[in-house]
Amino acid sequence: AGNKSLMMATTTSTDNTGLLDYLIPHFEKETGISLKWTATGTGKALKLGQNCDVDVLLVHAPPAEKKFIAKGYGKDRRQVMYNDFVIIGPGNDPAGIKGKSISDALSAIKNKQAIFMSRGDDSGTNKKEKILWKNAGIQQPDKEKWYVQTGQGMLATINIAQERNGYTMTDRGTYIKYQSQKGGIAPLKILVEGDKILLNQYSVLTLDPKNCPNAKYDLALKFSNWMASQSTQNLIRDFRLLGKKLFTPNAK
Amino acid sequence: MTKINLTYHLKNIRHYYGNTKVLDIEDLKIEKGSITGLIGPNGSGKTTLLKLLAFAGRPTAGNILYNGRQEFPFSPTIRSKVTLLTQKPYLLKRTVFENIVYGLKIRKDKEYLETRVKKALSTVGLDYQDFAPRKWHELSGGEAQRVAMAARLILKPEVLLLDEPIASVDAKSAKLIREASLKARDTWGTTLVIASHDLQWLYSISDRQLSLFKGNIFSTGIENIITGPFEKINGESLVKTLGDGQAITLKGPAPKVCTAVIKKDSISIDLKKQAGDSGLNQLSGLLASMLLEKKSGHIMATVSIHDLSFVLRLTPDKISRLNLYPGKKVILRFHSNEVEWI
Amino acid sequence: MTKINLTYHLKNIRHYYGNTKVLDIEDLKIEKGSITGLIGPNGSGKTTLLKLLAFAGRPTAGNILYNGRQEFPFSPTIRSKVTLLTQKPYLLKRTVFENIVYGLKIRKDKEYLETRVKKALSTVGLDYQDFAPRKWHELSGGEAQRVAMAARLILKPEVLLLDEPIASVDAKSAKLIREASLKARDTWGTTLVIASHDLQWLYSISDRQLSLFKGNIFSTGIENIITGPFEKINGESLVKTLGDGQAITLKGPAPKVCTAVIKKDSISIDLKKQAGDSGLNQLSGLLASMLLEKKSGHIMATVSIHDLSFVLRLTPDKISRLNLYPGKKVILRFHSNEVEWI
Amino acid sequence: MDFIVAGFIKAIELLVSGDSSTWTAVLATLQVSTCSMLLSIGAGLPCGFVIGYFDFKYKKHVRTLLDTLLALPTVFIGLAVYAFISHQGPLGEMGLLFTLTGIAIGQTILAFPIVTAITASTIENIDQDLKLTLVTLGAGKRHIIATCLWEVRYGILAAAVTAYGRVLTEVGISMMVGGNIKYQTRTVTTAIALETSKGLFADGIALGIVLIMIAFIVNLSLSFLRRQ
Amino acid sequence: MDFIVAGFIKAIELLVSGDSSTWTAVLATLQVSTCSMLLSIGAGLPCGFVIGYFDFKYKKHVRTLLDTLLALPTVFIGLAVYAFISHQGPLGEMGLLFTLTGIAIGQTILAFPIVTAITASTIENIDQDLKLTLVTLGAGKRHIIATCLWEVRYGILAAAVTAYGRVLTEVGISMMVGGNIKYQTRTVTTAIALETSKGLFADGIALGIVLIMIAFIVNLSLSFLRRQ
Ligand SMILES: Nc1ncnc2c1ncn2[C@@H]1O[C@H](COP(=O)(O)OP(=O)(O)OP(=O)(O)O)[C@@H](O)[C@H]1O
Ligand SMILES: Nc1ncnc2c1ncn2[C@@H]1O[C@H](COP(=O)(O)OP(=O)(O)OP(=O)(O)O)[C@@H](O)[C@H]1O
Ligand SMILES: [Mg+2]
Ligand SMILES: [Mg+2]
Repeated sequence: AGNKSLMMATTTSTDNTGLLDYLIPHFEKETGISLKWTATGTGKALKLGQNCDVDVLLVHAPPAEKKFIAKGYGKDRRQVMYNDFVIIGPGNDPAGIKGKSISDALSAIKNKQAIFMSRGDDSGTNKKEKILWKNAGIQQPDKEKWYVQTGQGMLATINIAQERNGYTMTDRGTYIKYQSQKGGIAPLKILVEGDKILLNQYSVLTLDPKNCPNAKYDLALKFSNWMASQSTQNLIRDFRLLGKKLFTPNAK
Repeated sequence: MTKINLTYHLKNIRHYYGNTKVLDIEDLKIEKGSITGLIGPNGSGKTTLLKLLAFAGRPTAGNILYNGRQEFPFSPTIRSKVTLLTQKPYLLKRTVFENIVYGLKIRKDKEYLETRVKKALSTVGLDYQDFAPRKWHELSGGEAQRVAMAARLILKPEVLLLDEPIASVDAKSAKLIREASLKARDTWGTTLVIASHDLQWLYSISDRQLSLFKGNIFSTGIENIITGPFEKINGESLVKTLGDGQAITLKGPAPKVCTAVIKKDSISIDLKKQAGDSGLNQLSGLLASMLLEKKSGHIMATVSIHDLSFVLRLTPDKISRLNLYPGKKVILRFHSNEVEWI
Repeated sequence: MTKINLTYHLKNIRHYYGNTKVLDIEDLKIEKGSITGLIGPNGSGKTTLLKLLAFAGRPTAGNILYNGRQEFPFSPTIRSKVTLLTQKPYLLKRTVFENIVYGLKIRKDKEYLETRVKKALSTVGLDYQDFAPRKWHELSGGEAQRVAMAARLILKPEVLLLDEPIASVDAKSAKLIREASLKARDTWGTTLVIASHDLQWLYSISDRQLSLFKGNIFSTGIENIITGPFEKINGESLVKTLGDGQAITLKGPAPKVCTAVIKKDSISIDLKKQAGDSGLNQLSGLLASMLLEKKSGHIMATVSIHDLSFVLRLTPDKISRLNLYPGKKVILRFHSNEVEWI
Repeated sequence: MDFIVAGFIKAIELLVSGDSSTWTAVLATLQVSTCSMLLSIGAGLPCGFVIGYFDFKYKKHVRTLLDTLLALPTVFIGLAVYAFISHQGPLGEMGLLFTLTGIAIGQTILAFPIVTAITASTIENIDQDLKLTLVTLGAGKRHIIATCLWEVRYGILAAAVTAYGRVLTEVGISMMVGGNIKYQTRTVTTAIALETSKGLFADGIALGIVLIMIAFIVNLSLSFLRRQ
Repeated sequence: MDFIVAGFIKAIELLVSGDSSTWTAVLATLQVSTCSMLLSIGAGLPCGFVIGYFDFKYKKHVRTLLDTLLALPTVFIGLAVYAFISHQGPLGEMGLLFTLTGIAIGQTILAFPIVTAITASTIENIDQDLKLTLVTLGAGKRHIIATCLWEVRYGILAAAVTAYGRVLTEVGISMMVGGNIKYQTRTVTTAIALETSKGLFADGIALGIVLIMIAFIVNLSLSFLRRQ
């Protein structure tokens, strides 16, 4: 094709943190392929892939991704990087979860009926949160008074948690942004972190040409390879948001 | 042969608003180049008839032939040849000039507009310099009426229908409108139908007068209408007693609608009562006005009898003989048989 | 003492639309319980004056005293006591009944509405059963006019201003409206000011007539107005030549506005020309109409001289003597000094 | 394409099955839109009347300003209201954030210029003769307002219906001020936005249809006010 | 509260500094809104005229339907348009997804009922005497449409301005159909949504002010059409 261009659907976190604005110019310079992206919820991103409206996906919801491939929509799932999730809450920590294991923390929140904000939007983050409840042996809350589902993006959910003095689970990147917006003295603090289960894996998916013959499979593969290349992985490692390291490259 | 000169031929026209019949005309012919005056009380159907003649709507039943052919609203013939000055003239939200040329522009006739507008305005007695640039709302009632008239005259229509063209117009302008109407007929052969409550004016312009009453048409011109209720006496006489004690006695079959028409030619005038048979009505009243009917040289006289008005036509001779003048006491005389019931 | 009986006293009223002066009244008094007729050609300022009298607007300059006090638009006195029948009557988008009671409802006067509406409608000759439930648009032009009149009469106002109340109304209704107006004055002491182009009707109802011409008022009633241009002859005579060759000669200072007023009382009528000084105008014309002025028993005669109309007041005596009737050739006579310039 | 068909079926399911999250959203939507419409009509009709009826010096400027306010983005209004009622804002004490009342305030701001502008332009079209007739029949200022508005009732209805459509479909204010909290401040529109972001397009369509049905029922019950 | 003030300052900065992402978004907004307004007026005026002018059997029903369409949620329209122009949709071949043209199509659907409904109710108010006058002056159907619309031009202007406000501020369609692609399909409103979701409220306010300024300039240049 004369104009080598690629359309990508991705999640808001990669866009909002500024990672793409940082990476993509490198990609375009090195390969001569121009890349446009639309940032949406993970669910909608996968849907756009399923409908062949984009050529490549960059998302973070491993179970949904696997299902996507199993259904024959996608191919070549390639893990490229991860960051992690943390539980944040008010400084005075009314449920006393600081330092606890993730399952104990959630139980404490439930027992104290402390306000907990869930995104409730089926995003990668929300899906992870549901797994955590399950792991803690707690039936998925829904209509409970203390369990508030915002149906909004991460930052909006954090802001609501702050207004309501509640807990929430967030990816670290968004928390850093939130912190910086509050001038470093954010009312909500990180209370639980570091558990292995809190890892947040990002992968590149190409679309199965059998489902989407018009999608630019070869260019998508090029992008996938490029993301996994050593130089790109170094770029990702060097990416800083407000002076803090955000993503850990882990391409194999 | 006969049809060729008919502009309109109405056959069995009935028109309803909802369930109310407002027009019922069996047969009406209007000749090319004639001027027809339409007379009738409020609500008698003048406006309705004019709208039908303008093909601005269809009659509920019946046919209207125009130049011998049945025509319909929006037909090109009608659109370019027939125009109606509505009773409540509506001016477009533009200048007077634009209002007057609107019809011409529709006809894609765009030559010498200024000259023609100047002429049209002067025909209705308005000054071009002063009025052409005015906005539609910067006019007095009569001025607006005359602008609307000018907008019709400039079209040189084949048929010009005027619905109370002088209702709010001053005497001088009424004269101008009469002259313009006559000129339209004489120079362009325009057929005119004009509704008006100003009988003197209407008589001075029209060749023939039609009286409308409750949707029925009387082609002999202005007539004297006596509305009920009547009292029935002896099975065949109907009597209306006036407030001053006088009574009118009429003969006829038991009427349901209770409205009597007495033609003006059946009425005679005198100064004193005479002996006569019991069927003769002799009513005393006051001569209220005398108007010249220019064409015939006759005089239309109005006589007030208590709260009724009678109209009759007199010769100058008769007037001289009886030394009549407005204010004089007179006797009207007509026979109880000389009546039509509607 | 004198002021107490004045409903209106207008002082130095000037009214402008933009830069055009349309009203210029130095001093005008209207007495309580009087009926004033307003005459004047289209655009002379009748509607403007009535609007000012109704306090529907303020004059550009000058004061209007109402019952001796200066009043302003929306003052409670005015709102409840003065009402105007507008030239283009507007009906609210409701039933006829609702239209008629609107003013009463505003005044929180809600008793016996049905009876009163029935009465008001019958005063203007409309049947309650038939008309009260009709929607505003289900009326003919004259019926709408009469409904609007009924809506004013039902208010029993202190001042009733009527702007061409019989413009599209039939003869019978015109009579009814006259009677209703007179009754309002007689029973409630209402002061009336009425503008109309129907001089006969206006003379039959009004105590006094005011002529308006280009915003100037002449309190002696209907006058004969001769508009320019005039030709100047010998430095002091002004001559208007008519289309039929006759000429009118007037004396006066070089007039800028070029409009002459000749009072009807300065004009005499005859059958033949007489010898007279050179200042005497003797014009031959046709007697066009004769109307009874009910109150005085005099007769208003209109004489057409080519395209001018002259009005003069005659006694029955004089008519008998000269054997006058409409259509007769007559001579009008007036002196060239008997003129006012405006 | 299929999801549109699926959406129609789902819409019926949602309503028939009495899905509680749908029904609470419907209720929330009705509550806030009714409240904001009442407020904006109450304020907008008199304002629109004054602007349309009277001739004053800066009328044209006021009209331009009003027309500009028709283009207030909902997110902008949402942010502005948020600034006032968030805990740090001047009205923070009132606890209006994340409540239906907060949304209603924002939507009133949204609807007010629409009601006012359309009312004003309808009133401007009023016949001069109507004004004169009312004044000369002795109408006071309140009567003039009431009667004029009643004379142009179809235009006013159009103003209200247009504003209602705007209020019913706005997302920005509900999202920002209400927070889209499930079972509490989630309205039908924020629910649509959520389902769509989840990629559940059929659910989005279904909720959209639910919203349109609300509008339909409201308009149907208003249609008796229409000219026959 | 501070972010509102900060937003005002930032708005000026953005415009003065010639920030390229702002300016491309402004340009995109102007392009799509102009295009959709032209289309919706072109289609809406005649439709509104026909509905308002003529008396036909199901007029009331059509009006109710039209009023209901005023409450079409933008996300719903966005989804529906997406269904057609997505690669798997019937018009997928035309490549309209993620283009300004796609947005314009959606916005036309949004604006059309507004223009039509307000035009219809304005035309309904037309004096019967105007109709009669036009017919009797010999106006054909096209003349009647043109003249009637011109007679009520202030009402039509109100219809257009209201629809314009709606189009200018909508997010749902631009987001769904346009995809908010930076430098390409990002409009001012989707940019506001983005900044707000990033928590950059001041930037959101700033862009909101930019949008209002666009509306102001457009309305100012329309105001010469207004009654003096
Ligand atoms: N709104 C306006 N703007 C400018 N001029 C006006 C306006 N209204 C009336 N005029 C002018 O003012 C003058 C007086 O008008 P007015 O309506 O008072 O006349 P009128 O005596 O009632 O006439 P008519 O017999 O035609 O009703 C006329 O010359 C008219 O052209
Ligand atoms: N839209 C309508 N709906 C119902 N009835 C109507 C309608 N228009 C007129 N009418 C009635 O039809 C009859 C005829 O009306 P039309 O307007 O033809 O009378 P007209 O002779 O012109 O009267 P006018 O001298 O008052 O103008 C009247 O009785 C009137 O009340
Ligand atoms: Mg009529
Ligand atoms: Mg007047």
